[in-house]
Amino acid sequence: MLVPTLALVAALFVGALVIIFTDPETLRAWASFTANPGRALSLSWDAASEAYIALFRGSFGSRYALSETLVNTTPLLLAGLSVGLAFRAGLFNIGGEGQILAGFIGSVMVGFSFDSLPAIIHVPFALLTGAVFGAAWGFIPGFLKAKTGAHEVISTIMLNFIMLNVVLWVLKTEFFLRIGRNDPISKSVNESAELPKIAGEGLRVHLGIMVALAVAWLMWWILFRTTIGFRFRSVGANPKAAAYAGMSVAGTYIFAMMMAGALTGLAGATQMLGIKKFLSPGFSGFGFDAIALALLGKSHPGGIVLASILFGALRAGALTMQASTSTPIDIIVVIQALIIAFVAAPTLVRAIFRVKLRRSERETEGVLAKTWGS
Amino acid sequence: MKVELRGVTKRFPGVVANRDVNLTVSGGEVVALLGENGAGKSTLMNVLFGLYEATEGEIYIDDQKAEFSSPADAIAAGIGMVHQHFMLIPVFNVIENVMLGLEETKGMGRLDEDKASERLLSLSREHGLQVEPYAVIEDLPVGVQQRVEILKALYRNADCLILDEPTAVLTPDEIRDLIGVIQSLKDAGKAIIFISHKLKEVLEIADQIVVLRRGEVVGTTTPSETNEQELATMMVGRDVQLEVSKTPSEPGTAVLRVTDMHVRDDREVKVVNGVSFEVKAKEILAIAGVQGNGQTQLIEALTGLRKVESGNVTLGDEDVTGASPATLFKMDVAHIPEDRQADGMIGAFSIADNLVLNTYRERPFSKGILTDRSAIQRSATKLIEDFDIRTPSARSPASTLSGGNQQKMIVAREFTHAQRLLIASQPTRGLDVGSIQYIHARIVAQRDEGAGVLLVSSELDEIMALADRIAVMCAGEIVGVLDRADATREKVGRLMAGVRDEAPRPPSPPVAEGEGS
Amino acid sequence: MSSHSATVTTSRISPARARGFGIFFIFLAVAMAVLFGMGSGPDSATFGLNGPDQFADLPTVEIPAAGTAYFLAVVAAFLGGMQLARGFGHRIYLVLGVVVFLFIFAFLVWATEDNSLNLYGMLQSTLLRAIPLTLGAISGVLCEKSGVVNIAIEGMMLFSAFMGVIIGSASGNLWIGLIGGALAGGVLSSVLAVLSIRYRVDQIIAGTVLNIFALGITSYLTARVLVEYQNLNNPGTFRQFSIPIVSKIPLIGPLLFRNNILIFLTFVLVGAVWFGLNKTRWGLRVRAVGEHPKAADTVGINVQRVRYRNVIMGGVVAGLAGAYLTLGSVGRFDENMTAGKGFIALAAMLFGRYNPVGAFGAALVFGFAESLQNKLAILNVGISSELLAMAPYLATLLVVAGVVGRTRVPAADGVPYVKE
Amino acid sequence: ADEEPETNGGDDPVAEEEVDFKACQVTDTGGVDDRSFNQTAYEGMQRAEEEFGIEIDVLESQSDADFEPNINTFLQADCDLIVTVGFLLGEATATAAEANPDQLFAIVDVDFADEDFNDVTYPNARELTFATDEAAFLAGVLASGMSESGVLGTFGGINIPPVTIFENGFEAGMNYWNAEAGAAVELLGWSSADQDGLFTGDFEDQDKGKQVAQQLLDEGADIIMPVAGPVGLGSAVAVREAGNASMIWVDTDGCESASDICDLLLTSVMKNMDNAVYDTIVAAMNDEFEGGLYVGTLENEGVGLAPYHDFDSVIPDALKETIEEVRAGIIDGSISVGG
Ligand SMILES: Nc1ncnc2c1ncn2[C@@H]1O[C@H](COP(=O)(O)OP(=O)(O)OP(=O)(O)O)[C@@H](O)[C@H]1O
Ligand SMILES: Nc1ncnc2c1ncn2[C@@H]1O[C@H](COP(=O)(O)OP(=O)(O)OP(=O)(O)O)[C@@H](O)[C@H]1O
Ligand SMILES: [Mg+2]
Ligand SMILES: [Mg+2]
Repeated sequence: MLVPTLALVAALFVGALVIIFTDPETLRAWASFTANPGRALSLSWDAASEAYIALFRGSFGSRYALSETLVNTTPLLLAGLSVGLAFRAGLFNIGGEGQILAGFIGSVMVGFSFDSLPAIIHVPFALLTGAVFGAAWGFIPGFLKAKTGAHEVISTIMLNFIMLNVVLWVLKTEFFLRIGRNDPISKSVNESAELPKIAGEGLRVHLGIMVALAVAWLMWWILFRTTIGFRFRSVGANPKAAAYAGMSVAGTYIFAMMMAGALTGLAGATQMLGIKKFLSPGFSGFGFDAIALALLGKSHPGGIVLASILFGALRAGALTMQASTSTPIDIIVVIQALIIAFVAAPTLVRAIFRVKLRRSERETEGVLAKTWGS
Repeated sequence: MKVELRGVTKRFPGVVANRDVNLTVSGGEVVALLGENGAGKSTLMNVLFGLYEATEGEIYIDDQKAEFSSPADAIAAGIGMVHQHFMLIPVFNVIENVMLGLEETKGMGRLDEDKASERLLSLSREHGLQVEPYAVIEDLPVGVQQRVEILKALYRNADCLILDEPTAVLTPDEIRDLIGVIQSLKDAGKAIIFISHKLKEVLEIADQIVVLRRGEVVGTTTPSETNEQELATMMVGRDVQLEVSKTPSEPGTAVLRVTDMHVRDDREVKVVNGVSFEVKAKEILAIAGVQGNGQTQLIEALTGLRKVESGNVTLGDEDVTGASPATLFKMDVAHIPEDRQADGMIGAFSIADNLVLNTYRERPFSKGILTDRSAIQRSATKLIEDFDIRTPSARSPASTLSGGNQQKMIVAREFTHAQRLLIASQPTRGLDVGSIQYIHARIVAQRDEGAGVLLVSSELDEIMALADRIAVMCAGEIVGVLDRADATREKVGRLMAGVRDEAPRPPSPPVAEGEGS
Repeated sequence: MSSHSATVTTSRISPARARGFGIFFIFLAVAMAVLFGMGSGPDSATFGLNGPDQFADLPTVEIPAAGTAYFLAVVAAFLGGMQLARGFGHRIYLVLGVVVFLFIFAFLVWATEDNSLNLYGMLQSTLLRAIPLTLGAISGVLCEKSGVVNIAIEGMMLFSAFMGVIIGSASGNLWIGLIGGALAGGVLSSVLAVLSIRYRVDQIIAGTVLNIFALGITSYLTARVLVEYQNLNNPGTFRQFSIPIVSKIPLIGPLLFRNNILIFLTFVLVGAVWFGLNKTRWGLRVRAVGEHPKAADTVGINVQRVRYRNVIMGGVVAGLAGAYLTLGSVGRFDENMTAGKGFIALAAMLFGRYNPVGAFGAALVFGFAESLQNKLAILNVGISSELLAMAPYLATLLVVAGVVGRTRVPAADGVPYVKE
Repeated sequence: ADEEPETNGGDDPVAEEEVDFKACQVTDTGGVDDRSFNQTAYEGMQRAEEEFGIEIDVLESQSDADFEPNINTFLQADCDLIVTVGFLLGEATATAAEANPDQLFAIVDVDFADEDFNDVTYPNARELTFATDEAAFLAGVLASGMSESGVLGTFGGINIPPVTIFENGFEAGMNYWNAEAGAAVELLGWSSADQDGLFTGDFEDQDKGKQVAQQLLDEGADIIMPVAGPVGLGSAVAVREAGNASMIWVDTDGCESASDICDLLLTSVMKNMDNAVYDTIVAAMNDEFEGGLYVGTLENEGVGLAPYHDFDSVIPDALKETIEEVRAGIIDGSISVGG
């Protein structure tokens, strides 16, 4: 925990420098630093501290803020678990965006198609369909890798762009399109398919966060307590040895990509049924963050939970920061990158803070994709 | 030239690999370095070659103190090394490998392969090391690769040559050749340090023998003053039995029958070409042959790791052509793979997990889809004790084991499930005498309990020690099958080199009865 | 099992696969006859072949649509038959290229029936679209041949596109902008180098970090700086110029020899990097480090230095790719204007088998798919624009899955080298 | 909720005059600098700020999950008017308008409707929509009259109505010209019959914008209308290199929003979102705010053609007159732009 915490501190510090030195007023103050050093310093302090206080207020400062943090955490967590799971099986799933969109399509379809289903059936049905659509989209790169050796990094990137167009295309069909409207937005999911709010009407946090946490636990359990997980990890760590020991490497690749796709599809479904409610063109943005999350959480479900809460908080807080200071929302992306960089380079953080290496921390780090090797 | 190591100590975190080692070698002299796995031989040589920096101690070249901070310094001082694991780049050709780091160029940094090739060929003639300069390394047999390694050192004008386990992968003939080469290098005034686990060779070519144990020099002697048994004892620190005790075989019915097998390698080259043989219960059939003659692919095809192009494999009465490793496992086939680190284990996993790599889905290690971690742990603890795997804990990552112990771990895993057929590829490659003796005894025990054993080895000693019958493989074909009683080292060696001077027994169809007598 | 699959030069084709190719060719032939032959009316397709400013103009080519399709189908079928009968051996990929080309050409003729199409324009557009992808892919080649995975091409391109614009505008000098853009790529890649070589951060992580960072910082600074100071976003573009005489050769003259400096530079780089990697001492050492760093170390090569140098060079080339987008093409920056080109460059690198020439070829394939897609939309062939937009991606997917199979990766790619 | 948040415009000197009015804008995911509707709407806000010293504030949305919290933030921030932009915000705005009857809203490009496509209005929400095709029709006539090659080109970012409405109008204008003048001008890149054509796939990749324009030029087009935001700026490079071609800009007067390409612009099809937003602010300030639908037309100058600027001297007077006639015809209903 020490290193990630210090990494966060370091990232926020560097982020503060970016905020300070791009704020026009503060910059002017620095330009006349010699004349009035106090003013430059106090303006800098104000610029950074106000931004960060707002960031914190918007993420943890109130019930509303907490709810928003969890709202953002939900899809991030599920998508992060997907990338992490694939990493464990030796696969690099950059296809999150495409699979999320697949999940959107699946869940919105079920969501608006049935009027008279009780929520207790409708919600799980819609979630499941989202997951199945995601799994189907994940199957393709898994299958191609297993059968032809096509590298999943390329195929998933291509599939993202393809899915982007699939969404545009379905949004021109009668079935999806709102009656009488020609804006490319689909019908909205029926109320019976919406994920129930869990903290009262004023707050957006919905059942999806529970689902996501349960899935995180489930993934931990599968990975570390079941024979399936053992197989995944074996294939991920040494596919040759796994094949030799009688495990089907090709089968594992396909299965793992399908599971990963299902998780991202579910991420899409929870977002659709909990927040979004209708399908519209464009990427969701969660799929790319998910890669960072899995890396940050070292492909461990527990780590991914913490990482996605952090990122959820940054996303939620960014809105408040934008609203109450003039800091553009994109600074959050910069801070996210910095956090990952510092977490990934513990030696760098230690060097900065002059922390001694602890024996336990010298142990091997999480399993990650190392190369293109197919 | 005279090279001296004085008081060299090398510490790794938690391990002292060398402790206060002194060693001297002069021009025209061969010093053999002996020791168990992990005794510190490679480490010591890496220090001399500038790959590692000694924690304490000094190196003197011709009585001048030398500082090697990188191999470049050592090379400049005239030291050359042929590493235990070859330092050749598989996709480069011979010339490229040899001149790497010391390239001949013509304008604009362009490589001048022809010029380098000339120099290489003249060296090659001088020392009797034949190579084809434009051949790609990965296409070459190991013996030739080793010649390239030696040439690489000579190309750099090495006066002192370190050979780390150079004979581990060679055929008897190649070993003969190598000994000839060493002799010629010695005559040319080179100083040579020779590392080996094979006591016979050491006694044959060394002028001086230095024995290391746990990083320390425990004895210095000469071939005339000592013998194999004494050296073995000195290395291990206790008495070891060099010969496996083995009763004659009483072969039963055929367990494995292979007919007219054809297999291609990764590059779609046909490397197994119509191979037929059979293995009976309670016998050890050894496939002898120089590495790279198709044995690897043959075994991969037999064990479901590679596509069988054509041909038939039956196990008992069942056709298992192209069966998956999992199917074979269920049919009680055990397999010790050739490349233990790449195929046999998962370095990042604990020893306990590695011990259930193929049984994790069976009781008691799992119930339904749940793994039972305590059962896995218990079984591991027992196996570690039974098979004498040296490790602080079953939870340690397998990658922290020494080569010999990694092999024991794999053997432990493979020997614990009931057996019909054991396939063992190069089971003792690179292991020290103690470990070899242990694994050989287990293989024989397995046979005596009723299993058929298919042993693949390029180690003639191993073949002679274990086999009941010997099939020799060369260029993708079985060029002869001999009974142990008829087999001499010479005969097998000649067959390995592809010389069929006496009418070979027809490799197919297998003449089952005729061979038993 | 087959991670050690063949290098290009020594690959051989198994009989089953060879048969597969033959059948595939015949399948394409039938498809051509049925879809484009029977699908065409009696009219002709007209193709323009002329670029600007040539010695003499080539005549406009007018060919009967149906007849051409049948003729090309026969040629493809013949090649398929040859393949089944005796096989083309290792030249099969060349033949495959020919057959696929025939198919696409037949398709074009079908689409152009009763219409005209400027083939010159299409080739030029193919080339121009391939330029940033090629540069990006070369950046990847430089890094990965030395053993460092670079998935941050996208980020480097974006960052240097941005810096190129700012520096170019501020200095009022395109050349300074170009150098600034290239250096910006170099700066970002030295971060990659330090993280992955010195701190041994997983290289995929390091690359991801840079991608996120570049997107974040450029968007942030666009919002903070460019929106307010619009004059910082107006550096102009490099003008195209003609190489005398050769640029007047019909078709290929204007296509290849009438371009701006960055495009010529790309041509030079493709050749130079290929030559450097394969024919020079530098290249030998780089490849050695990427394949077997320890072996390189034992012959006295400084592995880390080679890697630093290559990664930084790679960054500079990615910087040129980014600068091309702004200074060489459109002359201004906008948020996320790379729009995934860095990733497609990555695909081109893998598809081109880590060879600059191959990568250029792969980039051309991608550029062609994109041009074709637009051309078909212009010709209004009745395929929905969403489906057409998928075409380049589908093409890449199919090519990666079907034709290339497994690419031989530098053995030590992505593995930090730890020296005691 | 009581605290007074600082705002973007807070430190602007003019704003110090303290008119007690605050207008707030929530953008869609394009952001306020999208060179398209978010930006144009914001320009209307800025104009009101300059002229009356009102306070303005803007929140960008990173994903569509942000629409609701951004609107909520403004609901807490004492905004007198909340302007939302784009069809993606339709639902969120309608919900907020219904739940907060005392809060004024305006939404750009959306006409509220319920599930069954019955029109819906809220007294506190103004729906600012635009008959862009009317103006594009004029551009189609102009381009047809000006084209030397007789070939026009257009392309879009993605195939969505806010984009294609320009192209439909453009084609209709061309068809009108062909019928009236007996000409055979053709349009590449869009077919109203198929409602499909040439698209770059995003609103970001300017290089693609350049290539696509080049391909249109290659096929003979000499006047190009890109409907793809900043991607069109890439097209300008190709048009400039071609030398003998020109462009038509959309949304805003390109001579103002992208002045460096003014010399290439025949005209611009203006969708005066800024005016509509500005007018809405003024109405709200004067307590004259009315909910319901506003359609910007040629008649009310909610849409229109920009001045000809550099081409003013090039365009024949006869053509200018024809365009004025067509404009009048559209306004009085004698000419239908609906194809
Ligand atoms: N890089 C390293 N880091 C830590 N310990 C090491 C390292 N290299 C070697 N050792 C340890 O040093 C000791 C000596 O190893 P070394 O490789 O020199 O043995 P060896 O005599 O060559 O054995 P073998 O016969 O198996 O080749 C072993 O205990 C080994 O675990
Ligand atoms: N970082 C490390 N930490 C601990 N032990 C290590 C480390 N690196 C290597 N070793 C150990 O050092 C020993 C020697 O490593 P090396 O790879 O040189 O094997 P080797 O001497 O060639 O063995 P073999 O003779 O079996 O091939 C092995 O026992 C290995 O487990
Ligand atoms: Mg050793
Ligand atoms: Mg309405």
